[in-house]
Amino acid sequence: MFELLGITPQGLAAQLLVGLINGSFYAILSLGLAIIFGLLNIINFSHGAQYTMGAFIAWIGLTQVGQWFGFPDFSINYWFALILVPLVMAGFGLILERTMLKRLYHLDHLYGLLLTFGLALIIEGMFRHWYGISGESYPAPELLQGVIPLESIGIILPKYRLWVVIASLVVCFSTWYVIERTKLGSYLRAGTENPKLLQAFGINVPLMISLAYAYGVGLAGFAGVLAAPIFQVNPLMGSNLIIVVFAVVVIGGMGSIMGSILTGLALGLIEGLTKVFYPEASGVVIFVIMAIVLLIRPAGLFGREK
Amino acid sequence: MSLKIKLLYGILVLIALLLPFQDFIYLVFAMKVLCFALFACAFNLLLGFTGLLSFGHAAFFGTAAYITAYFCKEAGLSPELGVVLGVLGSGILGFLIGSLAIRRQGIYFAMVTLALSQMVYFLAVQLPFTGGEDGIQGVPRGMLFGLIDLKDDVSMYYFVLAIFLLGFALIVRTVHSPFGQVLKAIRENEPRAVSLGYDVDRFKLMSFVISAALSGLAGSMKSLVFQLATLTDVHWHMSGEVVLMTLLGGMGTILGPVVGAGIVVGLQNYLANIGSWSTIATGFIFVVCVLAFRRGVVGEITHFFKSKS
Amino acid sequence: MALEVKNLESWYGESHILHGVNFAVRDGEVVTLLGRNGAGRSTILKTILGLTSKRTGSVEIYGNQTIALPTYKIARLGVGFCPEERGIFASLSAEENLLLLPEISSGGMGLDEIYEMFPNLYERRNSPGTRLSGGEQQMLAMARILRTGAKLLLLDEITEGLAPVIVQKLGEVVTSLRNKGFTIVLVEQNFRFAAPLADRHYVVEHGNVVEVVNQNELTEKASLLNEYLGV
Amino acid sequence: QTSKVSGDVIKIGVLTDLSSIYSDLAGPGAVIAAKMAIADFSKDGTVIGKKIELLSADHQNKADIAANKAREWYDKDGVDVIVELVSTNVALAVMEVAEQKNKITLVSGAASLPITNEKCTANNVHWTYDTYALSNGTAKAVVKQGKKNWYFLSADYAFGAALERDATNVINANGGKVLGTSKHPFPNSDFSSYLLKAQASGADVVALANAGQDTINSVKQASEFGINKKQTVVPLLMFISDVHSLGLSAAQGMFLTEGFYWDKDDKTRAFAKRFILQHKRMPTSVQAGVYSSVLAYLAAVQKAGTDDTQAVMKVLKSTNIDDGLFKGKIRADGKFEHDMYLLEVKKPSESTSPWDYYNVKAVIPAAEATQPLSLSRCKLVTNK
Amino acid sequence: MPIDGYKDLGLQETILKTIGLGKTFKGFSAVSDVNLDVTRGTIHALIGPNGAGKTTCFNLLTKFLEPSSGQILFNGLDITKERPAQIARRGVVRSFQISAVFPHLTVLENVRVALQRGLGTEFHFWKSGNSLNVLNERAEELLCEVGLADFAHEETLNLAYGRKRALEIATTMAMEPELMLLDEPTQGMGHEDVERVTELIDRVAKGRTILMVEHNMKVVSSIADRITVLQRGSVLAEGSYQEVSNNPLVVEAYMGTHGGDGA
Ligand SMILES: Nc1ncnc2c1ncn2[C@@H]1O[C@H](COP(=O)(O)OP(=O)(O)OP(=O)(O)O)[C@@H](O)[C@H]1O
Ligand SMILES: Nc1ncnc2c1ncn2[C@@H]1O[C@H](COP(=O)(O)OP(=O)(O)OP(=O)(O)O)[C@@H](O)[C@H]1O
Ligand SMILES: CC(C)C[C@H](N)C(=O)O
Ligand SMILES: [Mg+2]
Ligand SMILES: [Mg+2]
Repeated sequence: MFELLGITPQGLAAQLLVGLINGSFYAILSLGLAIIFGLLNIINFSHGAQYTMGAFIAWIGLTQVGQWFGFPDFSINYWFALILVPLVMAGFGLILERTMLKRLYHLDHLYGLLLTFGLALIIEGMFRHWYGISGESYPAPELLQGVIPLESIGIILPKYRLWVVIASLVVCFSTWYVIERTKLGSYLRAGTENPKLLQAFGINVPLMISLAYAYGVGLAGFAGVLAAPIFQVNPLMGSNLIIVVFAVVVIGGMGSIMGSILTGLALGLIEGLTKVFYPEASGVVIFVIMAIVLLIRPAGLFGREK
Repeated sequence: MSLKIKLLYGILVLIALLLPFQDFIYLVFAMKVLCFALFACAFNLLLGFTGLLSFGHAAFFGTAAYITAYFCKEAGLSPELGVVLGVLGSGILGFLIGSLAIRRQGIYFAMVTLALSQMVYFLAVQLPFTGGEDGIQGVPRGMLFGLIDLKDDVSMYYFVLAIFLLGFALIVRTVHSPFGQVLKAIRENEPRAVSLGYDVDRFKLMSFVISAALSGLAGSMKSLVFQLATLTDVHWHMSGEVVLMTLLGGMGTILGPVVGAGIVVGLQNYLANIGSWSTIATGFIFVVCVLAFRRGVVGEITHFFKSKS
Repeated sequence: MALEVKNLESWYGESHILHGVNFAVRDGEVVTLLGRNGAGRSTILKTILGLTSKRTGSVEIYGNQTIALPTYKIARLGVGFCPEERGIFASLSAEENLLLLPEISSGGMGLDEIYEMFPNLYERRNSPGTRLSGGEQQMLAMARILRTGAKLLLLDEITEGLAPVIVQKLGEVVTSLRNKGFTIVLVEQNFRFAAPLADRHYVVEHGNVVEVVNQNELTEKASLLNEYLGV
Repeated sequence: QTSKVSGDVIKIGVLTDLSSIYSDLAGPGAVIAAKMAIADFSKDGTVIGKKIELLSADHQNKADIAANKAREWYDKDGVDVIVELVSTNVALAVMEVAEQKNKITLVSGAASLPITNEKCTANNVHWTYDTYALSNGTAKAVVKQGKKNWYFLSADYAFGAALERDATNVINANGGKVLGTSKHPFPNSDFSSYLLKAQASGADVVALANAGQDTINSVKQASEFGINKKQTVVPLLMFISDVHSLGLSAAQGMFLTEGFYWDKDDKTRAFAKRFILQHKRMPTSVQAGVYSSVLAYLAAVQKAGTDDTQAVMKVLKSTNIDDGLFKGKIRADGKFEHDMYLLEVKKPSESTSPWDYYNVKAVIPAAEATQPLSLSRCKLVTNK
Repeated sequence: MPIDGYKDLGLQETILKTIGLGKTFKGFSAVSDVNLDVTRGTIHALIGPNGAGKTTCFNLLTKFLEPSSGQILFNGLDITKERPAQIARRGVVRSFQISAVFPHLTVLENVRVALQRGLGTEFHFWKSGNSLNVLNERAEELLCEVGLADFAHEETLNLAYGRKRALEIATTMAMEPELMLLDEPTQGMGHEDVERVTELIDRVAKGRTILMVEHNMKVVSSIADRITVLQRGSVLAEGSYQEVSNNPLVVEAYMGTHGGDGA
């Protein structure tokens, strides 16, 4: 059989598909980060923790809420959680923004990063304290359990993973459309640069900023729910991911919406291939790419040069 | 330097000198604080006085730690030579990373340094001589200049203290030197400095290399004090920690990083036993600091006295 | 009354800049604020829009008390602002900058009309905003508020860095705006430019209005102005 | 010349991972186990008339923090023995310090064979299990079932390598073959690429040479990709806490090797019942090992009549241990040689009560579960 | 072909010469085929409508931008390939359209930063800062010249705008430039300041050459010896103020009917 570097074409196709799945998580998380960075000038270090929180809330909804209120049979199912959790997270984001982040806008990026870093520690610590480190498992919804056996071409694809790719692509691209192709988008970009002035032109910038943060956090929550059935729901699931997602945002170009989506997907693929051909390096490949990109294109692949 | 400040420094040095004559503070703890204080000061030279936020300083700290540990253990080198090699190594690494990174600014500079230091981390995991996850353990402290046995914590302490004071003095001197003056000008208005004929990149690079080498000095000392070098030393958490120390103490202040290092190391030590609560507590401290004490401890104190007078 | 300012005080952080400013502009009038560098003229405009960190006193715009309103609501009362550093957005193209501002009320100029007025802008419309030359940015800053339909214009040093021909053109623009019934507060360094345009001149010094000069008093008070402004 | 008991008190330090990735399998539960051991040893908390004190600290799984704490404990707080020490790198670092300071370490959580092999020290006992035992339990049993072709997913660090190496030896020795290995970064959350490779390799067995969260995620994703249908997934190291969070439906049918299972006999059940009252979770083998090691240490102090390191070590190494949880003796290289159990995870339908997770498939006799001294590279053994 | 200028150095009439200088930004040509000839010892003004390419020209001359075409000769020497800092060290020093000072240094320190290069200790990080005090005298002299002597120890941040411009000129002079490039030095200044700065420029021009961009015709007419008018990136006219201001093309494109009495 025809083989390339010890791997069959079918195998390669499967690997690319799997890479794409990871890429969708990168895309959806880095999209949230990019929106927040773009508008608030804050590097939202707690993004990972908020993703974790999304997964945990979904799990709590499914298995715990009923008991809390004395109706052991009551539970919030996956589909419901997929809508509810992002909303809850957005509300949480709104509170954070109104009470804390708001005070940091006039300062260096650094402070936002430190504050959200602190928040991440608190959130992570709480879940660790309540639910331990090993985490909890969350079953995929009935509808999406099982695999799509494409054995003729040697690929077995879990239905759920396919759903993840579709769901996140839809969310990513509709977000992109709203931001880049509508008036709202130019407000967002202008607001990034000079929020005070934009206000003087009659735009409710504080509200816009709050909503943007809430939306970003909501996206993290959404990604959390999507991830819950794949990965163990555990307090560290986000912090392991977040550094990589930062790199994605930087490679894509900080604040560039399309950049973060495409780079997220592409890096998922590249990382997947690295895992096949040189697995030891899969942890570092993204950083190598980041260094190269920044040296060649300082503003990132899709970033605007200042 | 005003008289008052000289007096303050005098008292601090005196306290440091007398430290071994008590039982309350554990000497190894004090040495750890000194190592990290030096590290934070070196970092602050870059952040506070050159305006460059590096998110990859662990690379220098860790590289020197590994080099010193390796040569002292495997080649049986004396501690002073081990330290010199460590500093040299991190200085060269600083030159390499710096030459790439200083071409970028702001948040991108931070990210390039992070990326490059992740590669150093990767190398540390993969190269055989670092001992992977186990690190290099059981590094002998050896005989300083072939004379003083550093196995004894007290002599080791004085060695660390001397190195710290040397490094600290060098940093203070650098900040106020002609070189430091140009750095300050660059930080304030880079294009203007260029138009005055200063080759800005060379200044930034130089400052980067000095900072890297001194961070390396701190790392080398640390590996002797604890007699081990591990992945923790090159991990990005370490880079984050030094940012925290500097910020908490007050960036751009001379003494701030020292205080910050003291607080952070102390917290780590005393919060260590409460498990997940310690994470929560650290997070809480971050949040409170950023919201309420932004100038850092030393910065707030100076500000208080300034606004009173 | 389009704008009435009473006892206006204002701060940037700790520093107290305005100390009780009073003046009023009727509908359709053009007034200038004159003064030395640092007198506080720009600060008056910013304070009217609530852009300083703290303010007290009274500002009425078309009869609405605005002292406690957030900036964006003030703007929506029909205020157009052209700031002194021009405030062009770098991440938007020239045309996006132009189209950015929401229309506050009907009666704004159309895009064609604007490009006709400033042909430079048409030529550079797809460049990133801050890549325009200094003067082009100035034109853009002025042009974009004409689109919004705002009737009260606060203009801060609009002739700064412009070639004499363009300055002349701006003079014509202001005159025509005035004829269309706009109300304009002009902060100017360039007295020759401002003198023939305005109904009234207010002289600002150390955060206070220290003198009012009407159009018809210009000649008799020339020496006074000279003393204040060195004109 | 000096008092028989240093500092007039017996101090036991539990140095463990209280907050990081291994805090569920060791962590706070290990501290509770140590407390129980002290309470069980003497009602008034004394041994040879001296008070017993317990300290605990979090090493966050980092060798430097652990070494630092150990140094401080031995130097400043007068700690006599440090127990638990999950993670090989931590254990090795602390053993090094202990050797310098002439104090004792009793390792329970760390797994790698080198602890009593090339890196052995005279003042250390490796209590609960090691990679040799794991391989000789699970790997041997599976090869003997006729599943000869293996593919490894190994965590890319010392422990993963050690486990892979030991298991490979066993596989080769029993006529099996290793077809390939994927080294994954540690920690890692997505295993799908590696699993696909394992699937493509056509091996009978996909062996997991990793631990904790990594194992859980690999097992979970293996079942998601349907790998467990055609191939056998074998976690070389898995604790009951892992099975608990994985859930039986994903874990059912897997083989694993443990040094302790709470539901083995009346004595273990009695211990477990008391433990769960305090900790809300069943003891893991590591936690049980901590209990056993503290108990044995106190007994040795009593017997020696002093806390002098050499004297205590001598007693420890010359006394048979049988506390109801573990039974065996400590060898010259510091390995506590005892039986291990080959367990099979129950199907959800077989499980009748909470934490009823395993069928005991076989008892692996101590001799088989421990590397023979003749192969040892420990300096204490080879020098003789 | 680079011209070998060493031969008649010192006698050289022309201090700065550009040959066919051009710059395009993504197809838009901001400056094209500009041939400038700046005579030693003169004040040469560069004027032109907005967007004509004046600032871009400055950026090219000081290499803040890379020319797309053409050559720059300074004292007959081809400096087209040199780096910005190098050019500054040759004696071509610029000021900025937007005021450029070091805000958190004192006024004296601002000037000292420029003088410091002369000591050659700029990389000496081990030397005491006090070693710079030898420069204070010269710095104070320079401040005196621009009328800032009383503000020497003020933090620059607190200076009024006009004074910042004066400081900038003092700093530029500290470089002992042969050629000073000033970009709209009077922009945004009150009348008194404009007059003071105009006078100042006239004064410091002694023994130097100045190339300036300026929209204020009063300033240009009173001090400029020679004027080049740019339009759409190319030279429209050149000559004395009289010649230029009577050129109908210039009047139409730039001066307007009021002539140059902008301020
Ligand atoms: N953002 C700010 N923070 C603190 N002080 C400020 C700020 N902006 C202006 N000032 C100070 O307020 C005073 C008035 O400034 P303002 O800009 O209103 O002056 P102006 O009359 O417009 O003069 P100019 O001709 O310089 O624009 C000045 O002393 C100035 O230093
Ligand atoms: N970096 C750039 N990218 C794209 N276009 C540019 C850039 N810099 C300048 N331009 C364009 O080049 C032309 C010349 O600009 P320049 O700044 O040199 O004008 P100027 O003569 O200084 O005008 P002003 O008097 O208004 O300051 C302008 O049309 C401007 O839009
Ligand atoms: C499974 C873990 C408790 C073992 C640990 N990873 C070690 O290195 O020994
Ligand atoms: Mg102003
Ligand atoms: Mg210009």
